[in-house]
Amino acid sequence: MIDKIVRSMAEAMAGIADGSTVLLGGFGSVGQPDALLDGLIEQGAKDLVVVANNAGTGRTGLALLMELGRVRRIICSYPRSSGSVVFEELYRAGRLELEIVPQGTLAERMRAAGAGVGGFYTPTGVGTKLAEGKEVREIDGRMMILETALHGDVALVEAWNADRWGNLTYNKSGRNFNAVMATAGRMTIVQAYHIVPLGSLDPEAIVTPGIFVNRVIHVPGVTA
Amino acid sequence: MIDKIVRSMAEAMAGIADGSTVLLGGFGSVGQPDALLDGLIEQGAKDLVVVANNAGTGRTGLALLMELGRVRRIICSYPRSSGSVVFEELYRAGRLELEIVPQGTLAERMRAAGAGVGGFYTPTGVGTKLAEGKEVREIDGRMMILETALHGDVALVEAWNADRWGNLTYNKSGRNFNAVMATAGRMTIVQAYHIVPLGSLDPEAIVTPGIFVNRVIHVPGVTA
Amino acid sequence: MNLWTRPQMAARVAADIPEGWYVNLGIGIPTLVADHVEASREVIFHSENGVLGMGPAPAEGEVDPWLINAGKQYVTLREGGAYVHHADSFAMIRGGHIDLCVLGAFEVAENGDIANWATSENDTAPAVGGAMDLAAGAKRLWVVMEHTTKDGRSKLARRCSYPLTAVGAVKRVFTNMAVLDILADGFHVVEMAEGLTREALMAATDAALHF
Amino acid sequence: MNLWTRPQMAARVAADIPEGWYVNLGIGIPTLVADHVEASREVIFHSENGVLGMGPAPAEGEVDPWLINAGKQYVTLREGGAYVHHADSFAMIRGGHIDLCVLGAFEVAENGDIANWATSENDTAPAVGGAMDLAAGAKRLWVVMEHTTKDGRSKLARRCSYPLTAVGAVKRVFTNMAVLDILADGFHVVEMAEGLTREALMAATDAALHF
Repeated sequence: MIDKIVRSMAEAMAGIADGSTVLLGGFGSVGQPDALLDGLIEQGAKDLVVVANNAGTGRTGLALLMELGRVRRIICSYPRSSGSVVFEELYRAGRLELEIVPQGTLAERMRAAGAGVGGFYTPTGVGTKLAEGKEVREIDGRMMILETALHGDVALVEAWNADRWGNLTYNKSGRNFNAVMATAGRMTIVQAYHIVPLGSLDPEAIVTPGIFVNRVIHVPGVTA
Repeated sequence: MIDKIVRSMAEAMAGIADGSTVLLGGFGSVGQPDALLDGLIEQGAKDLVVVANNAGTGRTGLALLMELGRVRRIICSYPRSSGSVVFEELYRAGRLELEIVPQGTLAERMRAAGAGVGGFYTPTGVGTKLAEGKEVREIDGRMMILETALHGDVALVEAWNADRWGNLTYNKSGRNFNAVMATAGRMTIVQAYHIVPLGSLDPEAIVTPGIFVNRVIHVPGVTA
Repeated sequence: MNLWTRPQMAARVAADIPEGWYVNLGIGIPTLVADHVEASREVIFHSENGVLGMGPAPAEGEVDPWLINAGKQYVTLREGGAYVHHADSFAMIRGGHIDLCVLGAFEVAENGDIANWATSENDTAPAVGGAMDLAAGAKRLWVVMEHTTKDGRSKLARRCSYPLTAVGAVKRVFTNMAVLDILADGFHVVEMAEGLTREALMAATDAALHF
Repeated sequence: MNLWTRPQMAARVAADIPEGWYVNLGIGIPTLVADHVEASREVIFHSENGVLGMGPAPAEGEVDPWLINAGKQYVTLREGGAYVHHADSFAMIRGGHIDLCVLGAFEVAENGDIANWATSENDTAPAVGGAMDLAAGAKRLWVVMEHTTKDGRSKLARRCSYPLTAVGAVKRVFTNMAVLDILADGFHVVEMAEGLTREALMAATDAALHF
């Protein structure tokens, strides 16, 4: 019997190595896998490359992971926000590498990784400083730059419903990067609000089929 | 009020020009937009490039369109099947151009068109005769070939449920190429088994949001 | 002379949006545009974080914490709306399916260049978000912004001085002074705030104007 | 000497598939493999046309015409199955998420090359389907096929003579005579049909064999 549900956070985090690239779902506070982030902080892996849309706020979660000196590099579209104090301190002090990627290119690079595409041409960013050093070519009369697939060693994902095969659904705008990152992680770890029996999810409405998921941990959370 | 539902086949087919590239959904007999194909035959556009997984069987639908001399070129992954008599006659007689594309590359090329990707690198086909003349490069230690986006002037799609905004769901394996082609057509025309009131489709389970759809015609069909 | 207020600017943008368009609104004044489109006129709003068919802010007590827009504000979903993931959401943008994107900007140049994400070449920790995708991908890009900076410098320019968001992308600009189209030969004034003179507009604009 | 029958070959393949793998089965003998995996042992079958978690053929009278596999046969969906569209389905294949693909072939070479889609360089109207995607994309490619053609020619070869489907992709071959792994130095015999001699196997094989 396939059972991807793990019973402890230690089990969920087992094997995440130093130097891993970690894809971190969520957009703003919606869909952030907070429990998994706490688990990763506890687990101890360091020298991490984190891929996330934002660079954390306050002094918990991703911000805490950074403050603990465990993040070498962050790849994101929008690091700066009102509460991104830790990021700004570290970045200014030169203790954090930053790679800014347009949000759609970020999503597409991970989609490419999940879909076996090595690289792709996009008009996004052409003529801007984010295109510096990138190959440019004209396709169909339009200038485009080459962007490459962005794989994660680990993807941390928050889902709404999950079954023991790892099939997932999300809740409203909580789907965001989660469903994309789930496909791009070599090891995809999910925290789910609800564990449901196999067969109870509508096969027409499963957003992330279990093939993309390695481990699921039940995190009921306060919002239900 | 947005209302993409058209009342007649003539309205559904209006404006399809000679020389158009027509994306044709379906896989085998499942999900084929048969009524739209009949409409296209009636409508009269010629010199067409047809993109479909298969090259038609028997002497109706796509096979009839080809037999009438209206198709200049077909782009598909699997033209040959037990009933593909018209295709084989025309192809042998040199009256039909054929471009064979691996099935996944075919889907990905249309997905690229729908997503604004101009071209992408894939390992599929490397070292085979389908890679002849294509740019090859090594990415991440793997040889890949460059494939380009495949746009349709028109996409003909079969769906299960549709509302007046053009939101679509499909039925089981009828989703196949339909949901991909819907994104890649400059004009996406849908035949739907059921027209449902706006708001009755679950926003978590809409497969093709109406943004990709231009016209919907109600074709109840015999299977319900 | 009555320069347009921010709500008036937003209303002016809204007046130019036909029913049936798919529209993405940036943060700031652009977000206000939605308030000026009556629900009976069906304009479908898109948010980068996977919300298509976004409705207005929820009534008090009816906030769903799972439903935000790209500006991280609580929103609602209209009947007919759909949720998608980030790659599909940006496929809508990058694939040219969004009829219109309205953004704010630091500068817009007469060649359609837009600068709206970083204010200097050495900005510490710049943040681009979805601006480059939207500017390069939407069918049309309009900008709504104050005509000048707080210290009076024109935000319309011959060439942008700040790092670009996209090249040659802007088609129309709405400011507190005027509405301007960008054509091959530069800014064309479509409309001016009541009582504003051509001379005053020219004086406030660091680029040639066609009337 | 008892050469393996097609069902025996399929059963032999099935015996090598661990529970929990995601598996795509090609047309022909590969399709038979599913019949030899008990439902209690959860192996998840994938079909290119967007079916993940495919079950066996439906009972008579319970055919759903909307549910077919890539071979256009009626199938069922298991509990836990999901439907996806073609691009997502091939993302599973091309993105390396399918643990195993089992294909038939015209030829397999000792360097792992496979030819299974066209029988000559000038094939009129060749048809590739998803074979190239599967061969290049799956984590593992196994081939199940007769050891020789009807006229006795070896289908295992030093180099393929027919147009290739993929380069260096095959890891294991199951024939009616033997099970062979393909390693850096060529074919390694893992198992032979009962009573078959090494000499007979070598005589039937147009490539070097390691025992």
